[in-house]
Amino acid sequence: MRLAPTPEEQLFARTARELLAARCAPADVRAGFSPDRWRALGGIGATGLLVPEEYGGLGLGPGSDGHGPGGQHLGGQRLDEPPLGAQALVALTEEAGRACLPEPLLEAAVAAVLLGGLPKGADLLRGLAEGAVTVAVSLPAQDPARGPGPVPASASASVPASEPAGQPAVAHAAYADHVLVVTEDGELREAGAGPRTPVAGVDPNRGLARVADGGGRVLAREWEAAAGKAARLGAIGAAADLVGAAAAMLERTVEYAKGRVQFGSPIGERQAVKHRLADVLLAVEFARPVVARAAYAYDHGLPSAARDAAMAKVFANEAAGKAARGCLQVHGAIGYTDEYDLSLWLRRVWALSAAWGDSTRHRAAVTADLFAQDGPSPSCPSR
Amino acid sequence: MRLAPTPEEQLFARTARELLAARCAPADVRAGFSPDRWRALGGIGATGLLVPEEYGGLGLGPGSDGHGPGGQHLGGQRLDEPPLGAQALVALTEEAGRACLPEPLLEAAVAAVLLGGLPKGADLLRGLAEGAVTVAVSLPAQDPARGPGPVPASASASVPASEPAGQPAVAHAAYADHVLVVTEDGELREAGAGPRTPVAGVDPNRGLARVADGGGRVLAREWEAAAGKAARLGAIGAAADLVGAAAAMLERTVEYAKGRVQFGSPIGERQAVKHRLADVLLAVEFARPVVARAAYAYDHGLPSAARDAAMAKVFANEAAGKAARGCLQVHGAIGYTDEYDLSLWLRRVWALSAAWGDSTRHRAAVTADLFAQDGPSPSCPSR
Amino acid sequence: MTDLSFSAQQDAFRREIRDWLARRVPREPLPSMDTADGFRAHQEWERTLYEAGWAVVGWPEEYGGRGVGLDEWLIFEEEYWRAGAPGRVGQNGIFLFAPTVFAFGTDEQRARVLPPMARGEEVWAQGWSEPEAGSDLANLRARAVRDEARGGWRLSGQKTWSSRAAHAHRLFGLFRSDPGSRRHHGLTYFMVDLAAPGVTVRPVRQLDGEAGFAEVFLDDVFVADRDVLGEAGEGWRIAMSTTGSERGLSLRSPGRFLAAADRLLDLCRLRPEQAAPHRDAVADVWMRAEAYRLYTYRTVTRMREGKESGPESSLNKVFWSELDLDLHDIALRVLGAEAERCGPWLDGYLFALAGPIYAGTNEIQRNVIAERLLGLPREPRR
Amino acid sequence: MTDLSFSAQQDAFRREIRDWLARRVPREPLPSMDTADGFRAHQEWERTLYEAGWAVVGWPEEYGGRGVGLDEWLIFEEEYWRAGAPGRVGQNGIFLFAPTVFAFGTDEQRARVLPPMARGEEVWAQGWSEPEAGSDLANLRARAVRDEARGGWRLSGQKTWSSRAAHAHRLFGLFRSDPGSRRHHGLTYFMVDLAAPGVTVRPVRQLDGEAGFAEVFLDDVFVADRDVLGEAGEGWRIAMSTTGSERGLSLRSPGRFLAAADRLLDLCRLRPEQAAPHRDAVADVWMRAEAYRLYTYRTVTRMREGKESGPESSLNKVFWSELDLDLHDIALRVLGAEAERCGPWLDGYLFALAGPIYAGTNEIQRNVIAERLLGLPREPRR
Repeated sequence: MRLAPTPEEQLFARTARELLAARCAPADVRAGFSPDRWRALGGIGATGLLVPEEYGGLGLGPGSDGHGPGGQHLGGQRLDEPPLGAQALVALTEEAGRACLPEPLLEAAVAAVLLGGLPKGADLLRGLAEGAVTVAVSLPAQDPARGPGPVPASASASVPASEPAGQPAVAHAAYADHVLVVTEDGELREAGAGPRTPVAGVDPNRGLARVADGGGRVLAREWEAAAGKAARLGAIGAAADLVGAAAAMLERTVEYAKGRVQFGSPIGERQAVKHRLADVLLAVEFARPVVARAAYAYDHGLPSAARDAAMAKVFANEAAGKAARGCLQVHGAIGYTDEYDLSLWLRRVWALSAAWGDSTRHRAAVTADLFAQDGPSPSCPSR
Repeated sequence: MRLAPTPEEQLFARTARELLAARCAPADVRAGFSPDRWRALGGIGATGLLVPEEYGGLGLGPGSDGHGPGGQHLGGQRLDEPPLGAQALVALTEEAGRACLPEPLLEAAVAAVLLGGLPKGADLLRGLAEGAVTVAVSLPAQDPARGPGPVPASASASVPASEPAGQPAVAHAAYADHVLVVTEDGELREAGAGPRTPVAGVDPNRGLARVADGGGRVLAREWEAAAGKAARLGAIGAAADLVGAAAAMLERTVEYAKGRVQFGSPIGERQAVKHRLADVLLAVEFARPVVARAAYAYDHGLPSAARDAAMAKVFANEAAGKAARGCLQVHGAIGYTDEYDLSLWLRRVWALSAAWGDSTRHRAAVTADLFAQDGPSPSCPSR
Repeated sequence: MTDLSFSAQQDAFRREIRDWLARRVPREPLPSMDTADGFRAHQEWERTLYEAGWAVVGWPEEYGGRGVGLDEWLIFEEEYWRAGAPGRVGQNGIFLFAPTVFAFGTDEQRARVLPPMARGEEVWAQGWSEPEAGSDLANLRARAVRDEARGGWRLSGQKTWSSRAAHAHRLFGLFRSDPGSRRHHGLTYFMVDLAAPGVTVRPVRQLDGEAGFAEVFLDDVFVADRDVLGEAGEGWRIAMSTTGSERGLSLRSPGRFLAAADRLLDLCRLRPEQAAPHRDAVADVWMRAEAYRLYTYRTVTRMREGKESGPESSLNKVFWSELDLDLHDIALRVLGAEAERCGPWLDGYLFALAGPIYAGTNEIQRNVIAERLLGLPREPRR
Repeated sequence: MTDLSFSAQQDAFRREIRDWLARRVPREPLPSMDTADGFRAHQEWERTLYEAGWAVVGWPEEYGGRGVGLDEWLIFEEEYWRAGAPGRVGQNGIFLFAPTVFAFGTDEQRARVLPPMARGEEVWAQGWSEPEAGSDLANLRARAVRDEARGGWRLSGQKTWSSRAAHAHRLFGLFRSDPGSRRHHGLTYFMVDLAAPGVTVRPVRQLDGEAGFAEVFLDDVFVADRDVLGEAGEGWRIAMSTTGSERGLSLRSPGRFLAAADRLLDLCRLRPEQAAPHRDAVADVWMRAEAYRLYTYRTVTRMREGKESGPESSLNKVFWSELDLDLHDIALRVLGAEAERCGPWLDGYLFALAGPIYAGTNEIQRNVIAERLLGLPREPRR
């Protein structure tokens, strides 16, 4: 039994962190999507983690042992024990959250799962691995912990009455080069050239847009199983992103609380501030192993993998929500201004905790599993 | 519009408070039921608030204007505007909670509602009004906000499997002179001479006991409506008791926090303690008008009366629960000892928040009303 | 006796405002009051209110009000927010500043300041906070230097988080008029024309995307003696009466939260399946809105019967600000995946986030509750 | 690589303890360990554990253990609590004191103290708190005066909240051996025989009705030099290693909470209608128990790889104590009206209420987290 990042995984994360430290400062985040940064991320292998090696990716997806001879490892470095796909992904998306990265790194990984070994997807996969193209992904509303199934009535109800049915807003679709859609009847399509209508959202870097129905080409049919896996990977990757964002907000807020003097001493001396930030740290530190376990369970196909993914998103949502509320409150009015950098993470957290399944949906999945007729899925390890 | 105690109501409460200050100190509370104190409460009219005047009570129940010529008012004082029944009751039970009174004052009022004008109940009512006898009350499990109805399956499930069915523990039945039972099919009975088996509970002064089935005499049939009203009055009276208990714990804890020195200064200087106790005060102060409104709605038969009663119990449970948790934590280990007086109120609160409908049941009643097909009951005043 | 009914006159008052609102509330929401266009549209709405006698119902008739009591004010507010009427662009002036003018202003000042405020012509911004004086309001540094020759004062310094200042006409606030003074001594309460020479207003965008507040830089701005409120050096005492209003009853009437709670029920009825897991939580916030109403009734009763509202207003402020946040938080939970999209509930949530911060953070308020209501000892100060 | 599986040997170890427990755990719960009868019954159970080699699995074999690692200890604890085995009357000694004896004791002390502890023959009580030294542990006043003639010390003073002391045999704790010293200087770590002349033990009943702790009065109690642990005057440093254990990993293994969470699920299955409104809340606490397990796996991994467990143990303590309380709170909500009746869930709730208080209140722990993990400045002290 071992639950901690290996030196290899730490190197992996550090490589990404150094790149983002150089190229993704708050001013860069405000500028939004950057093709240069995306290509740089491609250069270190981050955009092609799960892309098969024959298409230029790292080939860390399941079914690959990560040791293929042609394997180009992160940052060009050869790792003895590269983490498997989801575990590599969470190391990266935690850094993306920490840096508030605008680009759709998570979507690239999800797209690689969706496209799998489909020959029709080869060009897109090659482009992703290079960081030459971006992709947005629209999955049918589903319970990510249960795998795909019929769309619940609540999903269609989530489209405001004034909007065209069947056109939910898709993240990053406002600018992505490609949009992959899994339809409600299980077709994997690449959206056609129809209009994409931007939709205002709390985080401008999410690039929400509605994608016109119809047109485009069908890449595969009966693709429900892959869509379910993709949704789970999305939830896990988003969870790690949220944990990274929460940690970044906490760090900034601690610095602020040390320096901000009111009533003759730093506000960070006072218990109300201390205990609130201690609670944020608690939430972050206890979410992290939960996310790590979900990634491990995904990579190894454990029986509890679906529930573990749901649990990871619940814990990450909770930690990030607590961080957002607590860090804003400790900052006071300055945190409430758009020009202060904290707002970048606040927006990210508010958006991402609603996306890839909100807490309500994921908690319901855990509840359903725990109260199932035949008992909960066995945890790993045996209990 | 006016929502505040009148000078008369304040006098009413003060009379009770003075009696209890003299006769219900913590050492007296530990000694449990006292026939002398009960008779003294009878002497000021507290045990016969809702007992009709012809039986020696104050006759503050609905249908009486409280001004009957023979009316003996609280503490022998003539009040120009005596509060109506439930409003008088909450003024008293708040004091009972504050003093941690062992005797079944609330049950006396509930019994008066149950017995109404029944000739068969005359002797019992006379005895209650004098403070000569005590009564315990067992009502069928029901949703107090909805009035009586079929016993939900959950109520029978609340009897542990190892115990005789239909014999829930009845508060104060271990020592009460009389036990009134409304059966599941709506009969009002006085329990017979069968054995009463004491049941251990968190608060020894609750005198829990199981009451043997059968025997006794039938006082009335088809008594569901009265039982429903009685349950609502019980919930409202218990709510006020809990608010009083919460206020008493808060006062004691403030004194403790002022005097307890750790790290060179009183713990009450620190924000963790301050903010926690501030939250208790918030809960208490916002619960009080909610309880007052429920009593008013009961007395005036407002359409929202059932929901208002449920809401009062939810708020009082919440306030008392917060007070118990917060005051214990501020005290630390000494609060955790049985010999320290705080424990008296802790036990009362834990017991009483589960009795007369716990928060789950009352919240469900409010929820059911708010989400009813035909919309929520109108609040008072018109909104 | 407790009496939760209203009189026949009050019921008639309720019907009158309800009918008027039903006819006059704009069908489409006005643009944000923190944009130039929206500001003008909101000023026009204030004028409409004024002409019908609804702008300042509690003020004396001579200043444009109806001279009604607190009960009627509560009724007005319940109906106003229930009808979904526009936010009040004049709110800072009407609710925070006007009570001070009534209490401390001269007749001349009242006549000059209040009517254009009531008509929506002059919108006032507050000038309390400074970069080093947020929660610690007594740490003010912006200064006022006596100009005997011109019969007034010259103000310099920086004010921050001044709501509405981006488009407002005038500012009220405190300046340090005694250069040797510390903390809450030596402060004077001024009214400043934001168009005066030496004033620079820098709008600051908020989380909701609009310039809801601004920084105001003052560089040797002349203010005549007639724009001093009360005595020089008495500013703190005077201002405290205003922040009392801000934290207390007036700024946040129960009507706002009752209306939001009812809209939340509507949302749940519209989306029953999404709402199902949240019904108990919805009932909880709905009950809290009701509790706030009842608590306010108690406060109003006490005020009518001559009790001062003192530190109790801190209880109020903590309660409504956390209720408002939770109300909107639950609405966003009901919305689920849609919660990240701009819309009224998201806007309301972002707005509500400011509640626990402004007008004295909730941390400060809990200190006040603990020290002044419970009697716990003051925090050690360095 | 992360690897959440266990080795074949570890699986075999799990099967062995699971089978043993299935056969040996008493069918009826033992009487409370804080009664005289229950204390004896629990001592006998410790002896049974010892004889099968399960009393102190992590200790070296020469002291009665199996010398296994942390993974096996976690497995043992998971199985132990899942089987509903009795509470450990020797817990204070085994988990809080023994690590200190291993680290600071002499060979003679280890040989003398540890085996009877492992066999359940000698039960140890802790002697930390005093009336004026609760959260502020360094404010100790109980004193040790040198008795050169007899080669030892004479102890006087009062210890409070000493768990198990009502029936225990010996006490470990700190005394002020340098009369001029202050705070955490000049303290010495002693082992005291509770049957020695001059010792008075006054049992104190707890909320759960039993004398779970006691006050210990010492009046000129002689303790020989061989019962000093480590160097005189070094007591604070030595004790901190023990409180580290208390707050950290060892006292509260995930097994306890995993077992309680599973019992909560069982309760819900037994009473589905009562549980229905609480299913999401049940899932939340169940997930928190799982998270505590995973977090502990991370801690164990780090310790195995040579990282010290320092202030991180405060995160642990806050998390498990609040989890334990919430687990039992929700069970009582499921029980509804029945919650006021004595039973295992009420007992568990009352027990859990002590969690946020002892071993350093959660307020102190959050200060530690904020100051030592986040680096926020220390509180001002008078």
